[in-house]
Amino acid sequence: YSTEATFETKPFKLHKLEEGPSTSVTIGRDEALLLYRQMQTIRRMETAAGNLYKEKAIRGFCHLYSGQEACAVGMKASMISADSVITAYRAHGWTYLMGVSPVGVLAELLGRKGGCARGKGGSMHMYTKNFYGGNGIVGAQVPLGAGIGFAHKYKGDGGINISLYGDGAANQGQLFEAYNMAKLWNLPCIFVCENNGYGMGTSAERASANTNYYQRGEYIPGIWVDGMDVLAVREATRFARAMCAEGKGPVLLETATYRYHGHSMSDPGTSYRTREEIQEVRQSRDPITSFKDKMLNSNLATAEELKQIDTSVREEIDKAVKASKSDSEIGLDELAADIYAVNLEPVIRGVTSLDTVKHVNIGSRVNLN
Amino acid sequence: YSTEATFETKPFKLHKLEEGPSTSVTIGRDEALLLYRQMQTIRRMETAAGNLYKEKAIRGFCHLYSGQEACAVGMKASMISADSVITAYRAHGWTYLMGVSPVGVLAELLGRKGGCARGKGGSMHMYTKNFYGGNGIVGAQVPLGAGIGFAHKYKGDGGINISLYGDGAANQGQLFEAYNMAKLWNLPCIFVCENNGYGMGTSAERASANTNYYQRGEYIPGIWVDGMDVLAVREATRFARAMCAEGKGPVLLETATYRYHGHSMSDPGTSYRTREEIQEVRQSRDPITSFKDKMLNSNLATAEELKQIDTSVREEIDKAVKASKSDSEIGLDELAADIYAVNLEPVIRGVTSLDTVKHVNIGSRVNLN
Amino acid sequence: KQLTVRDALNSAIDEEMERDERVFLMGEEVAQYDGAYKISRGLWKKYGDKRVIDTPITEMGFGGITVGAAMAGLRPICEFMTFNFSMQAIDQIINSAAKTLYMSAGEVNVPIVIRGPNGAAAGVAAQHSQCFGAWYSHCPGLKVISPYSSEDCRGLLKAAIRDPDPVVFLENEILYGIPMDVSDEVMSKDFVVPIGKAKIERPGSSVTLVSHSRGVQLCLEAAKELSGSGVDCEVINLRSLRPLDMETVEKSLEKTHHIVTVEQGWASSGIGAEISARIAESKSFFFLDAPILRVSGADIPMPYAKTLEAACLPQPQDIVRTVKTLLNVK
Amino acid sequence: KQLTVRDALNSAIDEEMERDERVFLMGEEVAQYDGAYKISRGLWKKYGDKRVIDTPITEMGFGGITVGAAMAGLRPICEFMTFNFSMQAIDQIINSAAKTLYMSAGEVNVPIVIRGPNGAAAGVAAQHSQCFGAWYSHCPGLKVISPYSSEDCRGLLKAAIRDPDPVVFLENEILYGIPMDVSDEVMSKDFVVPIGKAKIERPGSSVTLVSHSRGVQLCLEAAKELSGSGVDCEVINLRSLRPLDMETVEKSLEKTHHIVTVEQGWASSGIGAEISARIAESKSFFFLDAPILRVSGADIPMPYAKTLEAACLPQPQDIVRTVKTLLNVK
Ligand SMILES: Cc1ncc(C[n+]2csc(CCOP(=O)(O)OP(=O)(O)O)c2C)c(N)n1
Ligand SMILES: Cc1ncc(C[n+]2csc(CCOP(=O)(O)OP(=O)(O)O)c2C)c(N)n1
Ligand SMILES: [Mg+2]
Ligand SMILES: [Mg+2]
Repeated sequence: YSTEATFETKPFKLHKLEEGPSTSVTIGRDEALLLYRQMQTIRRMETAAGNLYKEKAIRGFCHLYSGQEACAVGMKASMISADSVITAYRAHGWTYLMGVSPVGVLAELLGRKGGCARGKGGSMHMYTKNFYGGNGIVGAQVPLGAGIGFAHKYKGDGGINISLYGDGAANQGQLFEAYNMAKLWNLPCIFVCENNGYGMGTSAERASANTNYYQRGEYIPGIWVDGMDVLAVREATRFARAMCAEGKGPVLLETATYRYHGHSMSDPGTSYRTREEIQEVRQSRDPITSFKDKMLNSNLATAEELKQIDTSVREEIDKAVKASKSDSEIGLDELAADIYAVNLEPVIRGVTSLDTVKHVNIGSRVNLN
Repeated sequence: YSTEATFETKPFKLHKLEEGPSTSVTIGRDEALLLYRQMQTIRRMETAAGNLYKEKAIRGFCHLYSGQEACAVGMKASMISADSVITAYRAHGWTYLMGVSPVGVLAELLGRKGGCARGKGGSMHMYTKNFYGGNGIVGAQVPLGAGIGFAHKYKGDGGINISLYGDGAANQGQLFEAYNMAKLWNLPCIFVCENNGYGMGTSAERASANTNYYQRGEYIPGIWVDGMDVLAVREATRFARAMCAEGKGPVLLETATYRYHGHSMSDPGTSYRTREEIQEVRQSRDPITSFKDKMLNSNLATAEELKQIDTSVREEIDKAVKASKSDSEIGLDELAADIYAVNLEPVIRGVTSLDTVKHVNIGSRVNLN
Repeated sequence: KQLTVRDALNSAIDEEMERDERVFLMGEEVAQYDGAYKISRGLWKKYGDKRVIDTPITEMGFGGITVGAAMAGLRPICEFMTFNFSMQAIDQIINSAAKTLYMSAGEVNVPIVIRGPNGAAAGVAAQHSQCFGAWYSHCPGLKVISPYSSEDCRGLLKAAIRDPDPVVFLENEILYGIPMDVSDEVMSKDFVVPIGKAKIERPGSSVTLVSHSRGVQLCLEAAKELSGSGVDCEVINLRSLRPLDMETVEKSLEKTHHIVTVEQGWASSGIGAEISARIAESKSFFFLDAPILRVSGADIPMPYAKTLEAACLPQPQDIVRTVKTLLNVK
Repeated sequence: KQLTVRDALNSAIDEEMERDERVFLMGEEVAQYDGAYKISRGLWKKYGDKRVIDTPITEMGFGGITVGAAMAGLRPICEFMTFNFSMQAIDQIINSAAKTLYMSAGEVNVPIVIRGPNGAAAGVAAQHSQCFGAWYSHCPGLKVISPYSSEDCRGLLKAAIRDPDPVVFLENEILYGIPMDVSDEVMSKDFVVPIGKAKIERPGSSVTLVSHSRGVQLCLEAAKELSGSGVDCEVINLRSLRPLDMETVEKSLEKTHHIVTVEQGWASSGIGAEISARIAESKSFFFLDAPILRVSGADIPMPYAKTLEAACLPQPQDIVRTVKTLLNVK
């Protein structure tokens, strides 16, 4: 094996920056194996979720991250433990990376007790330490993220916040409000536009008067990065994180990526783009395949080793699916749990005035004291 | 007299434009006299309003336009009759220019029947043909204006819309949403940021990460114009209007201006800026004085003539004040008038279930059929 | 003849667009995608880019644009993908649409229809399940419609588009796919249902059930079951939440002497509350033989898990139980 | 001792900022301008840029920022210059603040206070006069306070800041300048008023008047006048709209057998409606000797002109008249 290897990323595009991240990136063998495993785990988990949706075991919406794995995995690789993340409803991958087990994710999708939100949140609403969801309202997570960044600065905890949003969300007015305050107050925030080309059925060109999302922070330095290259994302994040941490204020990243599935599982995803387009990306730019090739070509790992990872990931996810399926929903005794951190209602009204539900507290209410 | 004269404006600053308006502007004697009279009328009317407020005859808010006259008057000079305007609550000047008499404005301020909204709207809510208010919610008028522009295009009536907002409002997210759609759809809209340096007590620098408002339409061509020079505003508007009318989509103007009074009459306006600052502007950049000097120096008019205008304006406003004061409020029979264009409520509830108010229609409900 | 709620809405928009050039449809995915819930299927193909317009995901912006277009004389139909997202635009709906006619002393009316699915769908959790009936009907200047059937949807949407005032039109996603019987009259291009009038969906004598939207379906199911216990329910479909047709409700109550309100939204200052309060301050108060009971969504943000979700929404059984308690029937 | 409502609010914020480093105040003009209505007078001077923060006029943005900061462990006080502007941020208040604790199964609570003047001021017309009490109290996950007196404001704002849940705190501009008597206890740094408990401002036996915010003042004036006619009003100051202290209301009703609700907001699905409906579905229904009457803002967007404005808002005389009708007193 090589113990480390160096690769060349696609050139970064820069906005309001003299210098950008290095296009020459080096990675050690152990980290490479980790990133590979993480990407594969997300891919597998999403495939499992897709199947569970088709079995009608998952209800409502189910937005898969397949194709975009390099974005989250690359960013996570440059985060420190004090850092925080907030994203939209396409949240399964991040939930896993931030510390929730595949069972915690899949059971949530199935609405089961072992889900990271005990089945109350479902596909769009998952949380864990330093991970603030899983937000269902397009754009809303960005001011929230700026607020979390504000708290990092206020507390002086050394952390920074990463807020992610899509190319569709990039037009939301509240983003521009958040950019402005983040810049005025130099908040430690990385704003990340995951440009997967479509907001539901609307292509970026039809939704945005300027599709160079890395420029849209106006006065905020921006970087375009190949979102299919986990190492490029890792490097850009490292660079942006350092700027934030030095007190230089917010940075905006655009990660150029692609989603393989429809917007949500109920969208076939082929009315507004061709099957060929999807095929083309899968074949030529898949983040996992291309990283695998890099590892093999540079002797960071053998095919055998990677296959072993694949197998172990598959087993882990299969087991997680089984465990989640055999889990049960929480009982109705938890129906009115945790509406309030400290409940003051004498009773919680059920569907009639005759039915009252007892309020209890189960969660840890992290901001209680 | 000269029958016309040519002046040099301050240089325009341009954003996303190769060429800007001409800095050499020519005006005929008659038009010059008209613009002078319009500016003086607005100034006088606002002074009268300020006094009525101090007499407690005007209630609530009262936002004066004194100092900013050249913006509205210059723009109006380049509008055609099909064009429309929408602005914020600092609306008295525009209301007058769009066709409401000084009595119509002042009586509205006093809440009297002869007011252009029969006393129901007050200082912030005045309307007339092609003038859509008078809007009290910061920023809200800009998407509305884009919608009015949309209607011009849809109907093909040859008109364009002008939406005005302040430097404070310029940070509102909904503006960026409106910009984006206006550009995507090439709506005939001029967005005008009247930068008077302050949003209430907050200076532009403290509120905006980029105070070059003419650049903030990102992909929209922008022009900075000296908002204290009525001829510069007229020229910039002519230029922008032509672009819109040619189907080139929206244009953004920043008019650099100043407000002499506090934000509203209850704000002394001196805690966040110095009296000297105000004095300085009054003495060196007043839009009326400087235009007067231009006219005199170029022989467009004599001092005597201008004095005559001043006197006649003063008389007109004094008379309007008297007429407004002697007017009465509408009766309670109109309390529930025009809540609906076509009312379907059996009765309008008053302050108790015992009190019902009759719905009637008084206004013309321009979009009835 | 059967017609789904979806087709009822679709045909209503289609016919009104045909009838009036000023009518256009704007919203997210309404054009090329045929609507997120396919309500606008085929309309973009038929009417083209000018009149069926996809927007970016900027509710406040296109909310304002459609209101502005209405002020300037067009007849916009503004679709929110769901009413949950109307919160981003609610200032434009209330402050710009509802209040302008009054503020302008009757000059500038705002003929807009604001529509989309409202309230709980299935498995979409707390941020996507809210009912906005009570909020919008709180505000004078708006007309608020909450239809139940295909007939309602067709007739009321056509009426709403023709109406010169701002109309909030609250649909229900679960009902979209349901085929319902309609008469030939309903299929006529001239068919409109008057805004502000309730419909008695089932006449009865023992108790009045008053509801709107999908709640009506629940009431009808409950009524069926209750008829087995000898309880004869009168089911009122409110159709409009503002105006609220209290005449129909009170007349029914004066006959049955018992009333239960049914809604899917939260109870607190909800639609049932308003009906109850209007009864309690009117002369029909004296006709009451028992308290006025409300059946509503539980006072809980909507959970995702299936059994919990079901427990947060009224079921026909809950209505049955409530009626039995009210009437003291075993 | 006398204390104005303004000073009550100001001292409450000041003391809680002193007590807890995590508390900060953010909003438009709250810092260098000392607050548009001077509620934050002196606080920027005392606590500096870090903790008293002027924002651009971007409610949705700083609404979201303060909610996010609360999720991350701070204790923000978010001031809206008036609650009318909270509509721009209402999605963040409802979907991000109110629902997150439940959606996260009890993990992420949101300890934020959202405050500012609410409802009608004087002469500011339709866009600046709306009461949001009914809307916010409709939604589980929020606590909603609508204080009347200086005592309320001081004790409840302190309680709200210490509370770990999102609290909407609805002030009244007209009351800001009013000095009111307070006891020494109220001035203590440890003084808090429990959220969710109503206060009987005036005990009485003939009729219960239940109100909140400035409505309480109107009730007290009406009660004074009515006492001249031998009518002894019990006046209940709700203080909190969610939770709603029905125990106090019902106990009073069981004594007086008559009740009138008073609010400045619109009646439709308002606060009075909810109180009425709760009574009508409870056992206290059987104690009623007469209908439940509501006194409220007229169902009209607020006009500017003085006499019209007055006619849209309940006056003490309207309460007197209503009570007399209810009790059949001349
Ligand atoms: C305010 C709001 N409007 C509309 C929606 C419905 N919606 C959910 S996701 C989505 C598309 C978002 O696209 P993008 O931001 O590009 O993210 P992606 O799905 O591609 O990850 C839409 C329209 C919503 N959830 N919130
Ligand atoms: C959404 C909203 N937030 C706050 C206010 C209160 N407010 C009214 S005017 C104003 C300042 C606006 O400043 P700017 O846009 O610069 O306009 P100017 O007053 O200088 O003309 C503020 C904060 C409002 N009316 N609407
Ligand atoms: Mg996308
Ligand atoms: Mg300004």
